[in-house]
Amino acid sequence: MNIRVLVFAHLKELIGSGTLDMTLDDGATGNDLLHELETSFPQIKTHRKYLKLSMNGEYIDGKTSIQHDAEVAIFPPVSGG
Amino acid sequence: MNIRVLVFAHLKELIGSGTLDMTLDDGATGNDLLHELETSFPQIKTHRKYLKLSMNGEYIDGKTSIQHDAEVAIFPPVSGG
Amino acid sequence: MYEIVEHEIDVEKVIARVSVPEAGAVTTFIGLTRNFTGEMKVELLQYEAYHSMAIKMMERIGLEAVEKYDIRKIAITHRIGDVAVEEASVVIAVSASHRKPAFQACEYAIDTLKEIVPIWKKESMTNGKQKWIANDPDLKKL
Amino acid sequence: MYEIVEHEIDVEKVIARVSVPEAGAVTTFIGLTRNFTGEMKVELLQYEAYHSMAIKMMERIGLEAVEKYDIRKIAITHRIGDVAVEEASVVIAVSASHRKPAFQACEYAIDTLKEIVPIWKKESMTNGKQKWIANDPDLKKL
Repeated sequence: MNIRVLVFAHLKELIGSGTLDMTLDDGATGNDLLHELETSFPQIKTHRKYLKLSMNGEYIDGKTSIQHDAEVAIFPPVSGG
Repeated sequence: MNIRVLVFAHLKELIGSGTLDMTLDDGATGNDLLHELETSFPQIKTHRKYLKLSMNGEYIDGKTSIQHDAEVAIFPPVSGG
Repeated sequence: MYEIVEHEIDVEKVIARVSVPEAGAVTTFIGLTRNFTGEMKVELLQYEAYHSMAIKMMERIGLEAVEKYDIRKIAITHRIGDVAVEEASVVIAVSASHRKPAFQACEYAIDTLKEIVPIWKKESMTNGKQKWIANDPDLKKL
Repeated sequence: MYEIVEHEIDVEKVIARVSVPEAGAVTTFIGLTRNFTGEMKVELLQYEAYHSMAIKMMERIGLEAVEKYDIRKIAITHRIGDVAVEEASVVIAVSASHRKPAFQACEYAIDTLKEIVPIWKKESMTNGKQKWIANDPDLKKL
């Protein structure tokens, strides 16, 4: 499946773009997505374990399956306030 | 000694004035002052045990001696805020 | 930093008094006249102060707050006279590098103000009744 | 009640949003840009938000605060873009009948905002250096 992923903050700077079009196997999980991201952008390797995932505006963990029509985002730990 | 005493809030209404000129023995204490007040204004009897005393803007207890040139005040428990 | 006023309190002005470049957090407490006290509908509160001692006690609260908590500045403004429903009777602002002491000092200030600052309020109900209030719940009979 | 803005936050407006006749207490928290972080002099903070999710998470914080504490209303405004020293990045206001839950809910709201609301800040120092910040102290290395 093809999905568009939003990225933010430090991660956006490392990758050089706020959106990514990615191709994943059907039924791929959050961890699969992170693995794919790391393969394409090895510069994020040291940050991977801190990265947060969301789907349709809710946090998800690495085991959650990605829905092909969902809004998916990856970002560093938040620092608002 | 002659002193002028400030009274506030409910007590002022009970007494009908915001200032009282009182005559006390030299060395009289806060308790003596309250006793004198109660003698002149029996209507404050039920409130006496709640009344607060201050001298020169500081709280004092009933055992403190009243200074003849001090600013003395008597008032009910506070309810600001 | 400590004042008693007879007009509406400008919250932004009280906040401005504690603003410093070192402050990462400002907390404020605003006390307002509520429309009900138990079953009785409140029209307004009337506040009276022993002005000079009230200012002295507010200064003491500020000094103690700065001693007890890691804060930068504190400001307290209390209004006297008639205060209608939804209007502020007291505004406290505290600035600090970090938020935790700012919250603690602000709560300390209003708790202590209600204990020691010589200001009194009388409730006027919409049915014409009036009643002096005691902050200490044990003294409600007064 | 929940908004992300790109201009200076009007504190009075945020407070006005929580004003109700039943409220005897309003607490506010204001987060500001500090002039120093450790030894480094800060020029400004730059905030970025994942807008739709940030609003959703602020709404959740508000619902949870109302469930947990006896409060009337809560409003949260976060600013994004450049926020200079002494300017506010976030303002939270809480109204309640009584002051204790108003303080608790306000502190709960800012604590939780710093954990879950997808907003990030980058510090720009006066020496030209820039650094992304993590609220979690364990992640300062990020």
